[in-house]
Amino acid sequence: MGNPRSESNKGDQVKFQEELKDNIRKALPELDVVIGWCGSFDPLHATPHFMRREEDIDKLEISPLSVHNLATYLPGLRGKKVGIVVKGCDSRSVVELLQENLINREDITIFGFPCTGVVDQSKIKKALGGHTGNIEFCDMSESVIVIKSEDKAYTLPMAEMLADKCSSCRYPDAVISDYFAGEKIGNKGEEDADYAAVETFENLSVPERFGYWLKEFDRCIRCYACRNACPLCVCRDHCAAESRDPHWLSQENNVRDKLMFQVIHAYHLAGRCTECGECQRACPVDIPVLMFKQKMNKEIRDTFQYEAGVDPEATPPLLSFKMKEENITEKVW
Amino acid sequence: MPVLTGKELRIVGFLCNWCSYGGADTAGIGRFNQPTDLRIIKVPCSGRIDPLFVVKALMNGADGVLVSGCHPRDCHYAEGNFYARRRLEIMHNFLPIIGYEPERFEYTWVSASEGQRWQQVVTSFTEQIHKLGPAPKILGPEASDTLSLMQAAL
Amino acid sequence: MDPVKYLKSADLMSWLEELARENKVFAPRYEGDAVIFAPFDPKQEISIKHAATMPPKKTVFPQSEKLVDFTYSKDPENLSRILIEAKEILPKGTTVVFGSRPCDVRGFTMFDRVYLAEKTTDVYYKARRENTSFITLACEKPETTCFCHWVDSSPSDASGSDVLATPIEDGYVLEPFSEKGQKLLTSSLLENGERWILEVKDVHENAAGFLANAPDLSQAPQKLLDVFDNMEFWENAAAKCLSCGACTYLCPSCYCFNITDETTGMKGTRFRSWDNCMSAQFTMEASGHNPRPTKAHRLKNRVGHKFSYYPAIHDGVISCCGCGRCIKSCPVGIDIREIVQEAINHEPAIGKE
Amino acid sequence: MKDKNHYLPEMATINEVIQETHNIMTFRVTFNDPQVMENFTFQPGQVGQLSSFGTGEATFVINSPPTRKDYLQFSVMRTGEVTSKLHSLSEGDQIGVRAPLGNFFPYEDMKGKDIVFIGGGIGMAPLRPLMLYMLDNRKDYGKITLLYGARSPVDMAFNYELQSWLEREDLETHLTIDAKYEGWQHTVGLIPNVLLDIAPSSENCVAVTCGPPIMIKFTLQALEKLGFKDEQIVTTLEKRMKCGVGICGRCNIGSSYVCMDGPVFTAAQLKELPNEL
Repeated sequence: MGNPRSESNKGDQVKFQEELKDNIRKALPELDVVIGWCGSFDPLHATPHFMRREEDIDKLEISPLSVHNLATYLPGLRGKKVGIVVKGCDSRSVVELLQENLINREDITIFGFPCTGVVDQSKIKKALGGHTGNIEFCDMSESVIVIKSEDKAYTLPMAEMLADKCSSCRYPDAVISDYFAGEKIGNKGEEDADYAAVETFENLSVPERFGYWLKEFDRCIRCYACRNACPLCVCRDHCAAESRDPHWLSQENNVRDKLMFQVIHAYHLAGRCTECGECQRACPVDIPVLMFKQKMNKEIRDTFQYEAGVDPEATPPLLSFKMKEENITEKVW
Repeated sequence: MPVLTGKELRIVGFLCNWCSYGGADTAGIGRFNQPTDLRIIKVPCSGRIDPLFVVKALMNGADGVLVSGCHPRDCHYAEGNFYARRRLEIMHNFLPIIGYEPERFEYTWVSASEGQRWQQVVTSFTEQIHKLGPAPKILGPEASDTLSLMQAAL
Repeated sequence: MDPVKYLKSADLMSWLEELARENKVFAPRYEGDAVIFAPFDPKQEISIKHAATMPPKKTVFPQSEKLVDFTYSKDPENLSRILIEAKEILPKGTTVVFGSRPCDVRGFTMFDRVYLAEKTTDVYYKARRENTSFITLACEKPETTCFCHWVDSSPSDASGSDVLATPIEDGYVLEPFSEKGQKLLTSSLLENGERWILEVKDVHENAAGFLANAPDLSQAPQKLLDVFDNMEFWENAAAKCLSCGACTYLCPSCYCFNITDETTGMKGTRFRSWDNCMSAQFTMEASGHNPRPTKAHRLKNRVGHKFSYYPAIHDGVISCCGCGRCIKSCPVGIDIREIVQEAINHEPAIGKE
Repeated sequence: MKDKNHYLPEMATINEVIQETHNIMTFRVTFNDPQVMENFTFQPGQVGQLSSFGTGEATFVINSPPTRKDYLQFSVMRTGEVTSKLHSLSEGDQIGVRAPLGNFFPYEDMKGKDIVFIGGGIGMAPLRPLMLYMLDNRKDYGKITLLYGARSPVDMAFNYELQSWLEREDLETHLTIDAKYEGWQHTVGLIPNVLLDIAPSSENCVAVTCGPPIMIKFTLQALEKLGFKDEQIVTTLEKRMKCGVGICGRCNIGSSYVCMDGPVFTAAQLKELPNEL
């Protein structure tokens, strides 16, 4: 595991960020809005940043805090000329949206940059003893995050604070872009995706697995942040979760419907999910909801040798078939 | 008349209208002995089966789910079962992550004339489910309703 | 009021066990990486160092609750006729919540004005509210996202609470604030705490001292109405909103709900469940018309309700307790403080409304 | 004293079902408990929530006049889940009723004045109880005019009483449809235009109107042209509702709740509210 990173230092980060800003400055006059990131309520958080005027560009900040997948906003802005800053993983969502004709290529301007990974806030929280409510200072380099919280200074190894998807990332550079600021790191799509965590979980006994999900989903509040943060949950206001006819789910607060919804989400993403992890990141009660989607992707890979979000022209496997399926062995009775 | 001794389990069968439902009918007319755990729901085509039906059935108390359609190349709608095969195969393999044995769900093809094959499929699937025993059940709105009983059973 | 009591930290779990004998006790504990109010279990550690991820809203206003159970049956006199019996399901039992924070419980005082209104008293809410006691922990240090001092509260506000517990060295000073609270403080584990009163004052003042000056929100109700028709303002404010329900469901003062029927066979239940004004379905009419069709309209209503419409009909009280969970837990970092301040500072363009 | 459970519907029986149009049905219902029926009072313009248990509740105006003591009448247009379910019910079926809810038409303040009713489509239903109440107390009011319009004759509800309304000498009735229709003997034209043709005097007059949003918009403009002031125009609103008692939080317009402060508003009151219909 692990992504051999370019030994660029902070200076390079600043350099490509300036280049990126120049790119946006050039393109903005033709665009309604460019979406990037900027600082948020404390030094440890960033927030999506909608740039409409030139002066908005100054606030743009690219850092390991740029966690949000901004592709989520694209279908809602259809019809507008939109610029979007993408990490490698985010760009794969853009590819999916293009593939599904949910956005028009000519309306979208994509700004790429070499992504060295984003943090997992829960990991930082754990490293800080379960509390990130009083962050006074935060600075990051390639190798460490320095945080001051409640008069205590922490120096955390960046590699350990990165989101899981980043430590096994195979697409650090945008797979599709109109502008690319900085030096590409190099994508490695031909390497196998890492599903070790899924496999470990599958080795548990049936009651252990079933019980695990019941326990985890018990605290679900059905806010559907997982769904709304998902760039590929494109039904938006017409989701099966709230439909009365068909009546997939009840409104009762019960663990069955919460679990069922996650299966619905995973299945509706079969062959579409790019594992950007927004569902899990958005969950306000930290339920590990990404694993269902990883499992689905693993099955799609094993059965159809297909990976979503790489080729805008590809046909997703569940929208096609072969008379003879090489990797499906039917049961003999 | 249950072929299998012991308590009946709940098996839900989704059968396509054109082949498998006919096959089951043929088995019935031929008076082939079959276990009675299966409850059949007729659908227009195996391509009509949303694989989520399978999970919904299991979560609502089924111990096994069987889908049966026309043989490949024999679909009344030409290619419904080809799409179904891909979807159902994926769901079959997905089940373990939730905590269901994949063997609780099978899909197969039975034509309207294959009464004998239908008997074979039902009997063998029913045996398979009985071997697994009852599926994990969700017993109340809160996780603790189920977990406390699961722990007691372990 | 009865004298102030003192509880040694070492006796906390035993005290909660005592309380759990006659009440359902909820206390915050880790579930995964989140801190949730869960039924007290002496075998599991509680987590009270910081405010919980979720407020204890569900203890009085459950995520879903049964309003009415109904059954269908055939009329024995006339078999073609279906009879329906509908029965109200009222909550029973007493609950004690330990480890709530001042903001968490103050949220219920905003519920109270609505749910306990004289002519439209909500019997379900009333039953739970009356039978639930809150032992609230005063905050020692507010977080970055805390702004209780903006909304006429403080880290040691006891409004809505029955007992205020202030952590001091090796223990807690427990002050009763209601009759219910007094009744909770009868255990032999508790000693007289009068001698700690000055320390308590110090803790409270110290916590309040961390909070910077609060902006004046007295203009907020009118200013928010002034920008009501300025959709550009709201579209900018809502641009990054995902329309999820994290902010509303984690909010101690958000009280909107949905009512839905769920049936199996001849039986069914009418449920009340949390609802989310940020969702398009919230106001969607059967005809397809939606008075709040976009997320900008909906965010406007959410902010407007808390800082303008509610104060207008409830003696100027802002329906926000300043806990900051909507900021902290928002997947995209929307900051309600910014929106309110921007509305207050918004200068209407000349010649434009 | 025990508080009333506002969420628990009173059980009632459907006594009569009238198919008004292809998508509107009228239900006449009686509470199962005779005591409840006897003590039930309401004011014209108030609404009720009808329950089909298992499907849900929806809000409808009680459109029988308060002077009718033997039943409550609701007219239901089929649009969504609950209304579709209600349309499947027939005589003898049980439903739940939560009523009366909301405010009512200020009929006391209207005494001694001329009244113009302007109803479009199903919007006639809320006007009906007030008009029938006024006809029952005819001497208290001045000239009463009714302008009732629908898309076509087959979309016109209350067909069975239109003739008697036309024949009454103390009521001036105008019926109109949107487009020409074979056999139609009354006016053809959109309600706002017909209203301008009828041109009722705004002098000491109150206009009461209800109908689809687009009709209301132009009707208000027409009334303004005719010299009606906002205080002289009364309308009744519709919103998605759940609780009906001002708690659940979805029918608000700013700080007013349509279920409690409405559904009846004067145009003057509406102008005071934020623009969110």
